Amino acid sequence: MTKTHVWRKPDGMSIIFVLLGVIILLFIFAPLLKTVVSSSPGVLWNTLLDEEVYSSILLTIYAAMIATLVGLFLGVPLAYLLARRQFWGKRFLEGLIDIPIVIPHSAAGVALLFVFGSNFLAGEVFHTIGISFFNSVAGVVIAMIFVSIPFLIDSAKEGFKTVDVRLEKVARTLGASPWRSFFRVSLPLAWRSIFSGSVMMWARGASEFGAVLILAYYVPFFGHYARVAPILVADRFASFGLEYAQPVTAIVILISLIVFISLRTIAYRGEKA
Amino acid sequence: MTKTHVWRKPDGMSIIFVLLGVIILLFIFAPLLKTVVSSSPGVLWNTLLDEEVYSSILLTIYAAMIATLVGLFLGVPLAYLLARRQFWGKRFLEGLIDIPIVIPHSAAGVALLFVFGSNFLAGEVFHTIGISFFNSVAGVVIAMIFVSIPFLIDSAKEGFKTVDVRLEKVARTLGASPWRSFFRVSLPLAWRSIFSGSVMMWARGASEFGAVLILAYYVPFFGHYARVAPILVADRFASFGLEYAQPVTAIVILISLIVFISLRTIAYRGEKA
Amino acid sequence: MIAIKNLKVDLGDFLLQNIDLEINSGEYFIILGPTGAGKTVLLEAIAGLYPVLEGEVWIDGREVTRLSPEKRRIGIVYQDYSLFPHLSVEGNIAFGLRLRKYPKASIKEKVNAIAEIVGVTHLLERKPQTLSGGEQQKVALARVLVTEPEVLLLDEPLSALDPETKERMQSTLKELHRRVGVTIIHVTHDFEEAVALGERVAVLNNGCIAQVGAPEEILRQPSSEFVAHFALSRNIFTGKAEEGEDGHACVDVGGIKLRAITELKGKVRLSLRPEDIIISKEPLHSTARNCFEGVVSDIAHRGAVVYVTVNLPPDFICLITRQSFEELGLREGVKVWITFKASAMHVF
Amino acid sequence: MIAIKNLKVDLGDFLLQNIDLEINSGEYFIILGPTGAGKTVLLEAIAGLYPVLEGEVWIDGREVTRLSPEKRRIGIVYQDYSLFPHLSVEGNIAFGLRLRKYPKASIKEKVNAIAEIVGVTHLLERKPQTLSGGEQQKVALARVLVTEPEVLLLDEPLSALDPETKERMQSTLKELHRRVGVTIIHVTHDFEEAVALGERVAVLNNGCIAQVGAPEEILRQPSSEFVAHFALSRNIFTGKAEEGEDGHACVDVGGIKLRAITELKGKVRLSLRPEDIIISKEPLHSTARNCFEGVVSDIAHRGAVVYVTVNLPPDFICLITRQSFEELGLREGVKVWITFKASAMHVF
Repeated sequence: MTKTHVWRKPDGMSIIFVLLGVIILLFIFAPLLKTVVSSSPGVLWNTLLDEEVYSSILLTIYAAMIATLVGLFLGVPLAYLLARRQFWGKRFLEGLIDIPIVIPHSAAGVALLFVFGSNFLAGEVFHTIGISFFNSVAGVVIAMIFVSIPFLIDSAKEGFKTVDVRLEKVARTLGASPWRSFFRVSLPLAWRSIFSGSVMMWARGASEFGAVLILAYYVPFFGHYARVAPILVADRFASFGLEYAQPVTAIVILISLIVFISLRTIAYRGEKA
Repeated sequence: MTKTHVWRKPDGMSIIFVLLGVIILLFIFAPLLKTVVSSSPGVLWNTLLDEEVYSSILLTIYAAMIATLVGLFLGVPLAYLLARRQFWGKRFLEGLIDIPIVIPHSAAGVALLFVFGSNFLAGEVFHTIGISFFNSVAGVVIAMIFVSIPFLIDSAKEGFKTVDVRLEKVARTLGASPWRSFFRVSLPLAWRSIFSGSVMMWARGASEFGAVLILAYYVPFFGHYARVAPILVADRFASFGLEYAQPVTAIVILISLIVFISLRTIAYRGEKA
Repeated sequence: MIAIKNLKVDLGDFLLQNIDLEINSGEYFIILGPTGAGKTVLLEAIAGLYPVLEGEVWIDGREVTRLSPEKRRIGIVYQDYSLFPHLSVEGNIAFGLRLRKYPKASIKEKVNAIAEIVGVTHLLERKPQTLSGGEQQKVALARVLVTEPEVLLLDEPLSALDPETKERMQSTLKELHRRVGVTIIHVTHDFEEAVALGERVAVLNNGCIAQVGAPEEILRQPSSEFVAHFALSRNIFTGKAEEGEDGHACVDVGGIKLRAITELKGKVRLSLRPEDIIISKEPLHSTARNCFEGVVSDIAHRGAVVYVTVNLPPDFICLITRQSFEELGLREGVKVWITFKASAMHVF
Repeated sequence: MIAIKNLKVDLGDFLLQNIDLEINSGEYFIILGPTGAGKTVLLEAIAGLYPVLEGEVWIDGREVTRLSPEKRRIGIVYQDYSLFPHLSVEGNIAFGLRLRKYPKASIKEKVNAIAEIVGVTHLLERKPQTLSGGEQQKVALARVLVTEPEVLLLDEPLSALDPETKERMQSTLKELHRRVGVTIIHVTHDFEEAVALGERVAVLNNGCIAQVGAPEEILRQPSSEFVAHFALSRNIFTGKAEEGEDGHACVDVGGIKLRAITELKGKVRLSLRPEDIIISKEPLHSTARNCFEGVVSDIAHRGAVVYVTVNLPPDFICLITRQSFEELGLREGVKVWITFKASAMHVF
């Protein structure tokens, strides 16, 4: 049986709201779609085989992954503390964590260089153990962490908040140390939020342009020199114009979409809507 | 009376989690702080008086504001629909709205140019009414909207979700049309989330570098030519190096922080933590 | 008159269907059913707030099935009252009038008048969050009554209140209905509430209407096991209350006069729980003020207890233990005395 | 033995303070108090889950105030049971054993043994979300009992259950306590529950302990108005139950034998609501199985009703209307008969 609702004239507000919604969705997707379909698959494939392109994509994926792993290690504990502890100035601190999202990325790059550049404090410390951040993969990673870690912290925090603190308390009385209670109860129950935060962090890191441009424009990567994909796109556009930049833009957008959508699907698989 | 808890040795996990949290906070704030305090107030003041700097900052603030207003007009209705209506593929659509966050910004710029460039469809339509997007303030605005509107939509959606739908239903039976019910009940009750989403959108728009770089690098603005602040920072760094880029970076970071923190404070004023 | 014809509504898990109801103007109508039977959705469908699949809704001879809710002149009060948290009590009550763009003075006057009637005049400046449940309830009633709806829908209006407030609000509702004369459709899962307030009751089960009728009809002639389950455990009588001796009330229920505790006069109903009645072979002289002779007319065994119906007339249903039952040697036709305390009766 | 010495805990709005308690090993101890009196926080402070400001907690002669919760051997069951949603019932019960790294076979054996005792053997493969409230309760008990705690803390364990399940779980708790012999501290706001289960009761009000003692003590000698408010409305007796005539039970409560409906034998307690007692000048012959002569020993007026204490001995508190009271001409020292149905008594 098909359900047929008794017909009622849709009210004016619904119609206008849907129209405005369609405009915004078109505004977001028309450019992406147009860019992706403007090249034939053959051209896209040849572009992908261009060594400069594929090493750039590999560098981006790799560096964003390292950034996300570091983010998990450093950010999840902070997220847990923010979800569980009450302390003076917490609301302010939570606001501060969003700041990397709103600092101009080029300014963030300059600021990072001020600390991690080889003739500055943190930079020198790392330099003695052989890590340099200027024009190196480590620099790409640092820039990515900076701009993307708020997404992971916020999402993990919300995840931990949904875990009833009594479950942890019960685990403690059953004999679990704080570590055990964290790894056996809190973490498994918050994993979905942590994972989806990681996906956001990874994707946001991979999309970073400004901070990476300043800190690590051109970096040695597995015997070659490479640029992250967002820089490659901008360079091709600056050097050769729109037409020539189009195929590599299409590839970068496609890969972003495919990875992001499939990871999100995994994150929400089996969850009731 | 001061409250003194019976002393218990803090457990190892808390100590380590706090340490990791401090590392991440240091990582975020040390660069910003160092950049800001490295110049004397006098140098900062002189930098601010540099015409190139202040017109750049005005352009950034102005364009981000226009972008946010457009975002409110187009995005809030969509947020309302997403909060209230159930439809097939809604979860997928909600995921799609986050895509501008994860698309490399330079690629987003290229993609936008593919639609809004003067020899492309939308660009031509607007061209006939005298609006051009390539190297114009309109282009800056378009780029900012693209990368920042997800923040407003997500926040407004969460805000509308917290408004009990029965309040709207009651308003309807009391004689309110859908419009009246929206403006008299839903909007006032969700305003805090919408406002704080607007702050995020404004700040994120003002921080945009990659997409603006591609679309509107240098634009006519009140009789002069100007670049948005993130581009100015990157240009000074590229042309003159770290030392010379530092004061303008400090100014841009300071202004971002001041505006962001004060608007956030307004948004949460009077709310119980 | 409200007519609901063959209404069908999608509840997600199941369908509300074959709903046919006629509710008279000015009637206090109860829709009774267990939680999750779709009672709230039925109300919302009547108000135009929930889409219907099939069927029609008529109010006073005009079909409103396709009319938007703001044009139906149907008010609704939800279980949680749904006061606007951003408005004061005064702002809540005036909401509907301001929408209609009444002059300011007239709004003020109407708001004060209705506030007086429901008794919230002293609360007008307060915010809804600072009110107790009973007060919120009254404000919600004032807010909808001030717009003079033709029909008032009440969605479990008493279930969130503590027992004492509940009783007071029952009287308030009854009083309001008398004074304002609006048609009321009141949804509840509480049989006692249905009996106390309803002129007619529709029993809703599993998305269908199981029975419609006066409370006594539902009680004495349940059309199904399901309805009987709601009704079996209660003695309910209609009678005429008057001043008795010693200042206590006396209720004539057709043949016998019951001593009861009540301030009410005239036509009343009263209920009596079966377990509050003592059966004996001889009359008892005690603090229990009611003692009557009757004939056992029906016996129903229920495990360790027995339901004995004693006809005076009317029928009284009594609950006794199996041991007492056997000791008394009860069977149909036997003469017995029944005794119950005046305070055991609920008069309304 | 658990000793709590001068405990002080910060509840945010107010302080829990001057808490001094001694609870014997193997005792079933009740902490009784209204909602929001800080009962849960007190339990958490005992378990080491909530920071204390001052004072000491001792278990069996060792001070544990500074000990972390996992080292205290104190189990807790929360009101909502707090089962781990990502583990099966079996995984929940085995949680504590797996932490202790017991061999697999031994874990399996212990889990099965405790599942048998609480009666959840058939549920081991299920996920907690699919269980009813009563089942979740049992699993929560099994999960904590399998770790053999010295003390078991129960936080309003019955308040989320429907009345029927509640009664069954009361028996289960009593039975478990008898079999396992663990010390239990059970928090509740329900006086009847406290009386039904507790060997001793501490009444908590406003962050302080108002009274500690056996349930009858709390009842007969309330130390304050507040405690009396909890206790006044109940008749509670301790007695010895034995087989009576005709197969029904007979409970000797020191002097008089009450006819009751119960399967229990030996030492029992029973409660009787004051409003279930009829007072008369002459003995009544009726289905009510209990009728005794006594002397009015106390009269307390409460508006339209009167509490009359009748001493047989023991004292029975009866609730009658003011009209009945006046009609009977009651005053202290007058001889009266009291009558109540066997089924009106609750034996436990």
